Amino acid sequence: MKQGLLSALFIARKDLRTEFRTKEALNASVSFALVVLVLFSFAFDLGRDEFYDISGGLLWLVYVFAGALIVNRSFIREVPNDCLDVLIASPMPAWSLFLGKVIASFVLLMIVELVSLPVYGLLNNIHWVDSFWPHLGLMILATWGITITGVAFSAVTVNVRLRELMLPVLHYPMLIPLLIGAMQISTALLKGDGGDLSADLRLVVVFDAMFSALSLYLIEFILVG
Amino acid sequence: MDLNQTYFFYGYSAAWLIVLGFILILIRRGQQINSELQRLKALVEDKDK
Amino acid sequence: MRDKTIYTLGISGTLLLLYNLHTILMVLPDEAAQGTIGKMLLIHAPAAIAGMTLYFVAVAYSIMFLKTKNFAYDSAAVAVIEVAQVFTLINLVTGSIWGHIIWGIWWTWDARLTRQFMCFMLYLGYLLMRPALNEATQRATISAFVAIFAAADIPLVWLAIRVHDARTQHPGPVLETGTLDPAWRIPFLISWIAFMLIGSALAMVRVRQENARREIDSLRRELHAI
Amino acid sequence: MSAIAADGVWKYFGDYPALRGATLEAPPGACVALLGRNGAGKTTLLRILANLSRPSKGEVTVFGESARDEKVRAKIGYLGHGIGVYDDLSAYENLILFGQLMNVPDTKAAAEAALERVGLTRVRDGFAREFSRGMRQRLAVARAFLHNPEILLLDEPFTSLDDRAIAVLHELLRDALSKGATIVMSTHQIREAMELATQVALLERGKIVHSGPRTDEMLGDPGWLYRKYEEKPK
Repeated sequence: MKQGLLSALFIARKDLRTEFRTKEALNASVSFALVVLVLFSFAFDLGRDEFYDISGGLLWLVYVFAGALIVNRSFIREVPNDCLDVLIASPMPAWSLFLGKVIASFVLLMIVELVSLPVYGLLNNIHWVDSFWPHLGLMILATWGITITGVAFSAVTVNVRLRELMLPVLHYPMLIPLLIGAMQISTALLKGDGGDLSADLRLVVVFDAMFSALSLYLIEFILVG
Repeated sequence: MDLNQTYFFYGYSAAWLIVLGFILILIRRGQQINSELQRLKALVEDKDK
Repeated sequence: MRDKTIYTLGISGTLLLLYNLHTILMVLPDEAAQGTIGKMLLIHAPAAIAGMTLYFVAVAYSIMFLKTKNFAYDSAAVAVIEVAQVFTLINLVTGSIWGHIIWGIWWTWDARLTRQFMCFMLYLGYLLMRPALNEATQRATISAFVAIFAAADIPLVWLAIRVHDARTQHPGPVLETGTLDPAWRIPFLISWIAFMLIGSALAMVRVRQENARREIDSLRRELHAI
Repeated sequence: MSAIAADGVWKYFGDYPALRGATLEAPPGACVALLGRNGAGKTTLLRILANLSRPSKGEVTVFGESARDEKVRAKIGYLGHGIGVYDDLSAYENLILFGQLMNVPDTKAAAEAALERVGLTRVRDGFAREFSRGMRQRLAVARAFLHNPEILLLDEPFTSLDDRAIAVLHELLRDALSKGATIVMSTHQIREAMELATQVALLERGKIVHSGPRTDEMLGDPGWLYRKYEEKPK
């Protein structure tokens, strides 16, 4: 168990190091998020108060689109030179390889989110500073859900033809409960009206717990044919 | 017939048509699969010799 | 033998459906509040229930495949999911037509409409992904994985929508609330049984095709090996 | 006890049996050359031995223990078709990573030693993507030998190597054999393999049809075994 967690950290560090060297996924994802943000301001010509009503929804749309670019790379990184074979043949269990990849994608997506949040606030005149800390908590929870399911599907689609197209087709419908919860909480936080968010929060947490358990348990079947 | 009944009729026909459409898809796919199977079987037999 | 079973199931299902159509059209009076269109219920709701039943049958097959690696379960799972998609589509289309008359709109983001639509989308991904995988064992394993994920997601979709179902226009589920007119119960049940019979026949045809497809994959490998 | 053994291994891809009850035993210190035509199942068998794929039926044991055991995998070195190193990591970083994953006690020393052995010490901080084809292959060889595996599984090791890499690999293999390691390798380069091999196994249509010590006949005439089995119809 301890060795497995350690191996997961090695994998995560390797993924992050190669990503920071090439910045392939990161650059694409950040610039994509920024383009979407600019497009939103054209698509929704709303007053300030009206914009607040949909602010959480738009924010999570940006995040989930950016996330697709990040998780897509996760297992594809191992395809050149057949590196995946070497990782699977090593003594670490399949779940720790998977967990390492999830951690790396999680960190990358969090970076993209933290970069786009101030830009989002700036462009749309949204106050995000006051609610930053609870919002960060929500981002951590929901981003975990996005990455763990996303990386699981990345593992699934790594051998599929047209994998770049297949991944969102499988991933987005699955994310809907998580996104509904996260969007509601975000909107409430940005607007600054508390209300009872426990049901939404529970939804996000249950999603995280359930899919973390399922994917860590089932990933062995996928990786070792 | 008023609109209410017309749409009732549409609804029931839609249900039947969807099932029928699926059956047609099944038949067409079945034919494709069969011809592919025959083609490959012939190829394998030829190559075996 | 298999042929006979398929025909028996299919024909008896169709006959039941025709008999039921007769009851619905000739015997049952119009619904008091909604008129004739209210009878849409007798095809709309059974289709939804049949679809849901089959989705959960499919996840059982998928789990069985992962446990046993027996391809019979994989074929059964994909067959059942495809048929379930057909029923969910019937449910969505009849619901939409019904809604056009009663609510005046084709579609509304009502709780249960959204749920059915989401189920449809979840399994559409499953069906789209399958042909993109060349190797049968991999295809079956990955499909089982996706099917289990999708099934695990359904209760969450349910929950998510329940949290925010302020806009629902749908009447409560007729079976749970017991508001179904006793005279309607039998035709309702018959519809469901007929759907399940026709569904089983179609699924059996689909299972055969899936088996044939695996044989094709196997022949391709053999050709490659010779 | 065999160092690595496959006992009645079947592997289905869908309905197609790529392996049909293959049984292979490699005693400790042996070098088994796994021969067979394309599509006979060599790669499939090696992947199963390396735990990259699960047998549908049958079992693989390593020193009597089930190969599914994670500790057992640390004893195995695998060199497949791909080189299995990351282009965006330096040679040294690559080896450190694999050393950590393989639970090598002193990763740094092991990485340095491995670089030394394949003659890449001077370019240890160069990225794998900047290397020439031959250097990349030597790095792959260093990676496979990094943890001094007791069992080496090599899938067509000589096929894509350049001359220098072949020489390096030969030397490493001989060295490993002298230290008592066990080697199973599939190959088309029969002449090269025969020099090292102590045992020869012929895989045909998913079955081991011949398995035994390498004889001098084979060394002199590499096609001998194939001809012997082509003559009698199965």
